[in-house]
Amino acid sequence: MTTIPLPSSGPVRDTIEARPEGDNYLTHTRGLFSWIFTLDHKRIGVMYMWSVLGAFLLGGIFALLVRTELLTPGPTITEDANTYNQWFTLHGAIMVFLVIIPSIPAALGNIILPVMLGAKDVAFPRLNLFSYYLWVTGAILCIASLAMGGFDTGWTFYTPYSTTTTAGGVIPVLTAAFVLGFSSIFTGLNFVVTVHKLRPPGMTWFRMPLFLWALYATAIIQVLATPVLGITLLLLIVERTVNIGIFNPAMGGDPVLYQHFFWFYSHPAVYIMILPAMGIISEIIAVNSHRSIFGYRFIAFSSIAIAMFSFIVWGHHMFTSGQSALLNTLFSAISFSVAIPSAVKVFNWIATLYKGSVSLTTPMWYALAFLFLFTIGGLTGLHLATLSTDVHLHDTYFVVAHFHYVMMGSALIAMIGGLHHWWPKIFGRMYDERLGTIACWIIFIGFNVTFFTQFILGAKGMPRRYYDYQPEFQVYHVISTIGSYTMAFGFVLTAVSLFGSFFTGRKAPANPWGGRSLEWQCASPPPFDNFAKAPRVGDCYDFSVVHWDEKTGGYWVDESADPEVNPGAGGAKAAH
Amino acid sequence: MSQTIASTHTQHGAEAHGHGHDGHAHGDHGHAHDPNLAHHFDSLQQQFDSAKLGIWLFLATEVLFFGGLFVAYAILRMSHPEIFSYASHYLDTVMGGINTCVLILSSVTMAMAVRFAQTNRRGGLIACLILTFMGAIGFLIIKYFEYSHKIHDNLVWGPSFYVPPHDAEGDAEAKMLKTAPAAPGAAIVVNNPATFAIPDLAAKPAVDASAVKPASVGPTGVARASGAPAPAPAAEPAPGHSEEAHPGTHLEDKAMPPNTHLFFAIYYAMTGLHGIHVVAGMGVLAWLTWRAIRGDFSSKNFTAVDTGGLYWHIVDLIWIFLFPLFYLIH
Amino acid sequence: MAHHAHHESHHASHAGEVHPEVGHVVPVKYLMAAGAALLFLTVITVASHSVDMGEANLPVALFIALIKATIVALVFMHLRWDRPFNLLVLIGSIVFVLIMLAFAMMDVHQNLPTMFNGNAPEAASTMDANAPGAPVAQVRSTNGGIGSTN
Amino acid sequence: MSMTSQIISHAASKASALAALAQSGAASEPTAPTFWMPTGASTIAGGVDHTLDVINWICYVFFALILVLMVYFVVKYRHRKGERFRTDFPHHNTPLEVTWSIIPTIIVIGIFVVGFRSYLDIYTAPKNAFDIKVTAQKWAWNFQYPNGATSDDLYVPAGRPVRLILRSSDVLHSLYIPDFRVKRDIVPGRYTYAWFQCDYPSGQPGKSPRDPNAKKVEGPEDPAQVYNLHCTEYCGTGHSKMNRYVYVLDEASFSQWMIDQSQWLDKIPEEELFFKAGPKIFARCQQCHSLDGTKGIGPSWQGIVERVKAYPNVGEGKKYGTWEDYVRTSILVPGDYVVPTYGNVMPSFKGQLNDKAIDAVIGYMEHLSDFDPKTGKYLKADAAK
Repeated sequence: MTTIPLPSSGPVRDTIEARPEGDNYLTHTRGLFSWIFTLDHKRIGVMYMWSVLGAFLLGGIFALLVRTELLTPGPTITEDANTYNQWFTLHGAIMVFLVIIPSIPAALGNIILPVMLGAKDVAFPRLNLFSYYLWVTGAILCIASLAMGGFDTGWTFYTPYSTTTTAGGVIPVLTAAFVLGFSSIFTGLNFVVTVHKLRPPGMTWFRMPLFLWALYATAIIQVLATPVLGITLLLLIVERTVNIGIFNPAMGGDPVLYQHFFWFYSHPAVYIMILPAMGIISEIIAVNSHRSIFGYRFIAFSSIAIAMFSFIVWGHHMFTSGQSALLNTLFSAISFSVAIPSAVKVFNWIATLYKGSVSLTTPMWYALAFLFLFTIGGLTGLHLATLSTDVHLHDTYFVVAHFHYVMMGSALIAMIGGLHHWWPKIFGRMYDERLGTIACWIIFIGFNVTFFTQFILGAKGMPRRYYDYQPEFQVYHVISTIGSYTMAFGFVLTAVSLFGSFFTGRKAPANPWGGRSLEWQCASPPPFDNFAKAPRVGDCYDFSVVHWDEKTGGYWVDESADPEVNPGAGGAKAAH
Repeated sequence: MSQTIASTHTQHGAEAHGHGHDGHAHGDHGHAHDPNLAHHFDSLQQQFDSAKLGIWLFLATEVLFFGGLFVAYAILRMSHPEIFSYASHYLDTVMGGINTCVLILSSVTMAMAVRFAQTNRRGGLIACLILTFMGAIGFLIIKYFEYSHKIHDNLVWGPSFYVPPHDAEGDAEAKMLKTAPAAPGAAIVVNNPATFAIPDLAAKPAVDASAVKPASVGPTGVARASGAPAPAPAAEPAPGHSEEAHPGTHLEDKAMPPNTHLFFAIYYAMTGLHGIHVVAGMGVLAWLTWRAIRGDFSSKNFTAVDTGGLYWHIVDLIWIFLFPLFYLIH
Repeated sequence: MAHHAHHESHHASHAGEVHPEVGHVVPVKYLMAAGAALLFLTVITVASHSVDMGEANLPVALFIALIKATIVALVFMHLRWDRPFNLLVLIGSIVFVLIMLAFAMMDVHQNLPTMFNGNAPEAASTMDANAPGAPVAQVRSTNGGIGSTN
Repeated sequence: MSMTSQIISHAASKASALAALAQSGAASEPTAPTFWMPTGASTIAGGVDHTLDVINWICYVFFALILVLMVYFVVKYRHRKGERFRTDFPHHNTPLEVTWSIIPTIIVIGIFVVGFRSYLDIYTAPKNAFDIKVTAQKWAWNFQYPNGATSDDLYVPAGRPVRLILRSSDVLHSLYIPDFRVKRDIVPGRYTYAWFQCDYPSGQPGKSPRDPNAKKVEGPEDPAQVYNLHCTEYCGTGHSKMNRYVYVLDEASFSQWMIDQSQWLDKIPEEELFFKAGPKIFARCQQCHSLDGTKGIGPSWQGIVERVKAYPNVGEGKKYGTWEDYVRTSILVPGDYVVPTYGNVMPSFKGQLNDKAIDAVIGYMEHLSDFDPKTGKYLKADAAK
């Protein structure tokens, strides 16, 4: 990878002051239409962010309804088991398809990726906007399905139940998931091309921040796995409308084939959720411990490794589902292989703290919470990848707890951490860090109370998706519900601290945390085309040239001292 | 790869300021020094490579999209081999073969079209695009004849495959099957008062096994058990009305293996989806032709033709596999 | 930069022709040859169908289809001259389809003995009540029901 | 614990348990519930629990390790604004990273092997297994024994391997007995199998845990006597109601029970069917149908006779000659005429209820006024005596 020598002119802070005061992507053009028809990746990202957060609120409400219903065995707030079934189905479908999958790549990724990469925009801005409106369509269809009788299939839409249930909202929600799938595909496609083709000179593969590596790996999964979901849902719709019978055992079809299809997408989808989260954590930990991330290449490669492995382990969702013993064994063996790159990442993050200079900012607290929760989520994965124990634990609350630790405790916590990390960059305002940290703690505690009890419930044999349960389980359910209320309160506090920043927050400096990657080199909020001059790319994890600046209340990067940018400078630093 | 980018990379800090409203900053006429270069690209090469990679990734998604159906096909053929070897004979190999050739020829013209665009031959480009379009139409016409013939012979997917056509029973049944899923009847939620006045026939959910049978079968089946009057006709096709039910010849064929409808299910699923792609391709071709006539394309700006062409070729490529898998089973 | 190398060679081959600064122009003779080959192979496939090779028919047909696909991809779709990564994308997608195919088929193959045509008794009876040849439960319920003593 | 005391108290059971020991090698005593796991009452439970313990301990160790290091580093290398950043840190350390890639690899291989070995026990049923046919449907279980007897709860002989042959008559279900560590999905269109062996009898022969007439399913007198059986694959409204009990009887009393169970209906004279058999069969229907007019998944049975007679298609020369004809039809072919506003969700009972059973149901409907709509108790019981 040879790179052309770059003209070195003064410190990069020039780029920050290089444009009129107050001219940024938020203010550059005005009016509603300048948002609706915008092609600026940052604005699209912001629209995504608000929409996803809205969906998160909705899904959260359903979660609370479910938890409240489970306070007592038998009826609590609804007499009708079917209503309960619709609640947990909606909670699952909304959280998976509308929230977690688009949350990091489409919302934060859209805002940050091009800036971090040093590009002016993503490769296909129109496609980007289109994918956002696909998301909106999907969301509307999802809500519409409620009006049309709701759906009680569980978010997995297992046949033949999903094709025979009398609930009227099934077809709309299938269509919704189908459309959302394409929204996700186009985002991924955009990111792959952007990372491949829009890297500025000097931004070689191994200078890319790890968040970009993670997004790249995610994008590959989105492009390769999601179409299979598309065709599966299409077949399901056809099955339900014109009775085609491919999944219908009554007509010689094969319901287990549906499960193969579904999990061929939905297992990789789990990594669509977690990989970008890992990327964010790499960023937050590196930036807040102000030292080079430990074992950069191992982390980068482990992302790709996880992405590739994720396609050949889907069968571990089907150990009890009539899948052949041989395949169970194969899938179990391969599933364990995913554990290794994940473990490597965790160790590297821990090692990054070693001899670092750790400042406990709000994002950092979220990152530490992530480490705690992801470790539990990952380790309990071992129980479920193991054949004999999975037979006992499958489809019990143990599984529920496990994937909440991974999807929510890891993916969503990381998403919120990332939100706090880049909030000043996105909106140019600092939030109340004390309140943010308290909220983080409350969420963290509430989360563990909610879901750790569910591990016990599951191991004791409480099946999932139960409206009614044996009295002896009640105590666990009560604890769990209390935890969920705590968590909800924590999220409210988070919202307060973030929205408060618009009113009481001080103006954010360009680089509040002392980051080194490119997004910290342009103003906050960034100008609409990100960089006045093509940025000069240094080692994004070399913090020796980052200095605290009292007058801006932030950090600044002395680019000229970085030998990789400015060979003249005699900065003493180990090259790697 | 980044080497290429580096070498073709041009610094243009100054122009970057030049953009006013980001709405048209991205348009085909975004850039000060080259109308074909969008503002966020640095060189035509970079823009072209991005477009190519983009369309190829899209084609990859198409491959996986159809891939799902190919897997379904493989599974069904594996669990019911007899069906495939039996039912394949109902397909018209000649028509299939002709269609294959039509698609191949249209691919050739498409490739030529790209070439003409690259070499500034507007006339040739328009001619080839139109030829390709004709190819698409030809393909669909032949497909139409194939489909209509099969549907007339009652060679369709699902339960209606077994419904003797052209008699009251069959029509009623077919009608029910058509309406049932779409009707709000399928939308009945227990305890949903909104659906009170719906006729019970439509009230049956789409794929419920019992919705699948002619209305008369149920009671007769039971009546026999409880010694009530003999079954109504048309439950089993009596010899009398099997003559007039001529189209459904396969129903009289005792050699027909169980579940034969599955072959036609997957047949219509795959060829149908492919057909939809052909229609979409026609849309693309029409758009390209229009732009070509408007004179948008030149050796400097032919990416649209190129990518559209790639899409058309993948449609052809998929058919190349569909043809032997359905028409040529021994 | 293999890409540009080809570029030069074609400048040589057809002089006096406008050439784009990006992309690659495929010479007419290649396109025509490819088209002819495809038509010819189609004929071959149909022919091979008429001779009974037993189990071999399917693989043969698929092999020919594979060749045809390769021709389309390399010539019509420019992959022969395009950036290698685009080829990788295509191959990659096919590989993933094959992975899915392999595992799914392995599973069904193992499970074939446990499967029976038609679903539950009532579904089966429903279906075979419809017409001859409709799926019939090969393994029937011997369930006498409550009170039966046999 | 109660399990063992139970066993000691029943000499008969104990004796047969020992007999069981004799014929099937080492018997595994039910294990006490732990913090994580419930009682392990089957022979395979030991292996599963062992595997779980192994994994748990690995998890504890790694979790503790990571947590301690994290906290320690964060505290030790805490940075305050203004301070210069440390620069004495290592950028990477390949040997170390390779090590902590290899150690997890070895560990997971180990876990896989342990899990696989115990899985083989779960998967492969012994040759001499006692077969029980299981049909799952929305939302009830039907267990059928070699002599044709059927039951709603699962009764199994102690001390010999039992193989369940699972089949679904509508959608996916999954049979799960936590205390046996047994779970298997029930897939329509194919057979699936599960097996277990429980060496120690529980519960008392023939003594039903609950009043079959009861509207709500109550637990047995002594919970320790029975094991729970759940459906764990989501199957709709009644999913969480697909819970039954498993009774492990010693060989002698089990075979006796089978005989009684297979004949109970035949023993009842026609005229007593409706109040002896009717309520018992209704136990299968009460998931969806009520007696007191409350609208369930299906229409209530209260006043059903009059309602049905009023149907347009019931009556002389109509589709159904008599109301009995209609009821019989809707039991065997439910989709044939669906009462408006109700979905077509009822499974067919063809092959599960024979003519006599259906007559019992019809009689039950006819005399419904003689039963307490809440409890389903027969009010004229003494009069009948």
